[in-house]
Amino acid sequence: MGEFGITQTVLGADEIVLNMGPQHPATHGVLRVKLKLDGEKVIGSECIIGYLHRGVEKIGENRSYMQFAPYVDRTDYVAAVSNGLGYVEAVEKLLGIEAPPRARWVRTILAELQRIASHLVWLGTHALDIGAMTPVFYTFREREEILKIFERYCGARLTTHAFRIGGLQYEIYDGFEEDVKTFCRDFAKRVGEYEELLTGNRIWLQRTKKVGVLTPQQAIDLGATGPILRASGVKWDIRKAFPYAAYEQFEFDIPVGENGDTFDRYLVRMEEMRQASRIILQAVESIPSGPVMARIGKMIKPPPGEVYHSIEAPKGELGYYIVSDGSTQPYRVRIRPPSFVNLQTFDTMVRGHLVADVVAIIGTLDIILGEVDR
Amino acid sequence: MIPTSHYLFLAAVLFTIGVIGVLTRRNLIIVLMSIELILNAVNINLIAFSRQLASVGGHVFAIFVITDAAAEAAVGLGILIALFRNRDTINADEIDLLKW
Amino acid sequence: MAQLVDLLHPYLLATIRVVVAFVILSLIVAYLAYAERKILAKLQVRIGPMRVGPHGLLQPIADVLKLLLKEDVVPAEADKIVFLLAPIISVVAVFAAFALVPFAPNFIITDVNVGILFLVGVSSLGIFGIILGGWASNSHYSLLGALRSTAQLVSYEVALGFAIVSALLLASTLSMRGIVEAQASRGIWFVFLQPVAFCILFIASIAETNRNPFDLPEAESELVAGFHTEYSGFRFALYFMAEYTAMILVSCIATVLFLGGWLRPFANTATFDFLDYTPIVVCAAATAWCVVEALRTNWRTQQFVLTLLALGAAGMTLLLLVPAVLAATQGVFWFLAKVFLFLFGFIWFRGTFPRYRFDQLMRIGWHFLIPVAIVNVIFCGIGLVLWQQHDWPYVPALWVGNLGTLLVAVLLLGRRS
Amino acid sequence: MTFYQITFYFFATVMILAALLVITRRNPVHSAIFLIVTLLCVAGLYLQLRAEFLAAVQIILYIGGVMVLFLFVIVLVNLGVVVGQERFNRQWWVAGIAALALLVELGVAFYLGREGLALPTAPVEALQPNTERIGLALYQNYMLPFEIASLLLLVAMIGAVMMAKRR
Repeated sequence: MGEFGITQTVLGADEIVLNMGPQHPATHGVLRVKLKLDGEKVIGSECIIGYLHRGVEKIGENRSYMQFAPYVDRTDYVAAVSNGLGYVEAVEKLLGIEAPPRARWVRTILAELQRIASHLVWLGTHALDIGAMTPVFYTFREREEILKIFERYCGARLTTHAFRIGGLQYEIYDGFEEDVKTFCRDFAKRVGEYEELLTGNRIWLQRTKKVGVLTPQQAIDLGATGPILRASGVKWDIRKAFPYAAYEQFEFDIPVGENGDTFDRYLVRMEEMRQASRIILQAVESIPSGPVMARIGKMIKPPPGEVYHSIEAPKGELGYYIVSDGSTQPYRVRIRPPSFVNLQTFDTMVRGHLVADVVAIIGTLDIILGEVDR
Repeated sequence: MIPTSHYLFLAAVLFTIGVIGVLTRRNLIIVLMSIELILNAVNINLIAFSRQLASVGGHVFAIFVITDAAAEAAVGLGILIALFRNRDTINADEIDLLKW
Repeated sequence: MAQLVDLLHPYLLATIRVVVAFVILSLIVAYLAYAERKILAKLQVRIGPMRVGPHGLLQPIADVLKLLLKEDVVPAEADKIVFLLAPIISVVAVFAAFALVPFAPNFIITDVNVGILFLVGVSSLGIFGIILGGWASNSHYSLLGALRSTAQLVSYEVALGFAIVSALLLASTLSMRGIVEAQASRGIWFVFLQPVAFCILFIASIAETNRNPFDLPEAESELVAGFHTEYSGFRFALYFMAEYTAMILVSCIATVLFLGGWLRPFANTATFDFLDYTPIVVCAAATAWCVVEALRTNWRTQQFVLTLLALGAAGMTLLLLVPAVLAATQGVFWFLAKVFLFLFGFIWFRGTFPRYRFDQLMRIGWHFLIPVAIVNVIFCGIGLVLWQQHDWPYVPALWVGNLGTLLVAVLLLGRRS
Repeated sequence: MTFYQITFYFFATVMILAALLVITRRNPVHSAIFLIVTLLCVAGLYLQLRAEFLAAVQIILYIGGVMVLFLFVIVLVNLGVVVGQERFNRQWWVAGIAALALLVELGVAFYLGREGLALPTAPVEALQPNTERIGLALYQNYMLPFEIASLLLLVAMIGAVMMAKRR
């Protein structure tokens, strides 16, 4: 544990500094957390990030608009479709074009499937952190179905690069609708199973209720978005506020929590999965016919200017700020990653809790270090 | 059959070792452990006499002694922790002030 | 020489029993790990170990070989002797306790008049293996894991002790054999007289063996692996063995105290005498399974192993058809069946529950289990007095006591939330 | 040599050696381990004296309880602080001589009183069944001391909690 280890004996000192990570099973990758402890109680924390920094934004300045698209898949690697969606829509906005309806419908379906997949990964690992080892196998089983749909659609499972600027590269495959419908039908039952395992479980309640509370004001002040903001009781969702893709066409509810604790965040995400499934079912019934690609030139050369476009990624507001100097390469790309901003709430949440709760709180934040560090 | 005197002498040796420990060691924890040795020496005596006299009283008193030992260990170690917290030492000869 | 034989003679039979029990136990421990992996896999829509032998049946042997051949690492600046000694203490303590377990009337290694006290005492010595191992590793994770473990074991031992006391009140003996015989003569297992005590014992034994949901000492997401973080190879295998053997041991204690030990279900009802043939059915079923599997697989070696197993099981079946053998194995069969039921419960829990936090665990132990256990002992005593001195019928008198305990438990729970 | 003699001398030797090691080891953890060995030997002697109940109590309470507490505190408190420190205090030789004088005195006393000790020993079965006899004695003849002992434990418990509590 070296210089950041427990600096003094367990009993003699009032304050000890405990270092968690970057090699730690519960920090979901390479997050390093320095905890200041009073006994077992956390009185302060510091997140040290950057272990997974790959300079994605800088790479963007040296690639053409088209070439950069696969790179954004690798920021939040468990929700690659959503990342791609945000990027291609930002570039489309910069170009002043819009994808054809069929493409927008398919984009919505895939993005919502990705939301479910991302939440499933979160649910499994969160439960595992709290010590329930079984849910992770169930959630990965369902995620596998989603990944199979992705694979059939575009040949890749994880870093999909599913969309192209101006629409879709591929027409949907035969039986796509059937696959998606079958998945949604099964999934409704499966969500019930997870809830049965966890929602009413006394131990789960004791471990999550009143842990990591975030008041609405704190959540807004810290810039939290996504399920974390909504669990604190703020009804804010980009899909409703600034609809993109085809979201204004479908009916869905935005679940909000009351207490802003870990349990509410759990409930909100569970409900979001159900709502996502609802959106998918509506969309898949009404995919319009027509082309999947808008007419854009071979060379993407947007006019000089800048654009900010954000979408509701599974983890919160995912924004792309792109500055164009009129060349074939962006002048500057800036990604507003939800995980990075949400991670700021960690210190507020964790103060006054025990070390064991730190694990639960890291889990409930649903951070992806690839996105935090970019 | 082992004569009672054997047990008594064994207990006396154990007792003496305990006394030496109490008197010579600096580390308070080991002093407390030496007290346990002394108490055990007493218990051996009690049980040995109990057997010789066919009386259950020795057993009962041995149980009381064990109770006492448990209480003594709890309080002693409690004091020790408080001491360590305040003075950062558990050495008997460094704790030589009546008040601080 | 003759003197030596005379001296050793009374111990000869005991020695044989010790050896037999040790070998069988080691086998059960190895296959318990296998069973855990298989059952967990079943619960988690996986298939578990499949590669070594048919259905992975030889996996435990491969695991043991692997652990034995691994490098035995001693951390730098560790207290070497204590580090090497600690796992041995753990294993010896828990195996020594088995000397007092009455597997069957014809298979008791030794019966002492303070049996259960000794059993609890000896098995609690295993705690030294944990605390010394954690300390000697010279690692903070190990140390914290060991401290947690120790605090947990000490806390739950109290509740466990009180739960045992209420069974002892009913049996009015400390001898393990006597406890089972008391249940035989009453014609009722103590679990039906003291269900609350049984539940407390079950919960406390889960905590005693560091199993989920009380597996904090090994909380992977917080403390890596607890006190045995620094152990590898053979010494890790010893800890592993001690842990699983402790699981079997607490199951044995619960079986003896509450589930009638070696007694068959409905032992005193002639209508259910057909249950005596269950061992034959089980062995025959095992044979059938092996044969079916052997026919299904195309793999030569697997077929060979399965055939061997089938032959073994068939041999067992034929052997059991001899009435004398059947009668002799009855006790052990039912005892092990109940123990396995318990072990299945342990594994099932592990697949189902999240983990408690340390303060919650302590609160459950001290604020709930111990008070309820104490109240239960008092009410059990009241029930016995009602029966002996006020001529109440036996079972209702004790049930009144249980209802009182439940009331207290509900009050305690209500106050907490 | 009968079996009894063998076990007695075995336990006695191990006990004395372990006790000596308790008071001479530098590291308290090692001392505690040897104290456990000593206590186990005492439990063995109890068994030999047909005091089964007491042997069980010795193991459960003394070894499983008190010694765990000791080790817990040792592990909690120091960790390598003691290494390199002076083991004995300054008057160790005075204390040693005084204690040895005590031992000699006890030896002489036993020697002089050897006739008293040579009383015929009661039969082994006199104290059987052990547990029941102790139980009856505790709850009949020694009821009051028993209650006082429980009060003592209560006081000790509260005292220990107060002492160790963080202010």
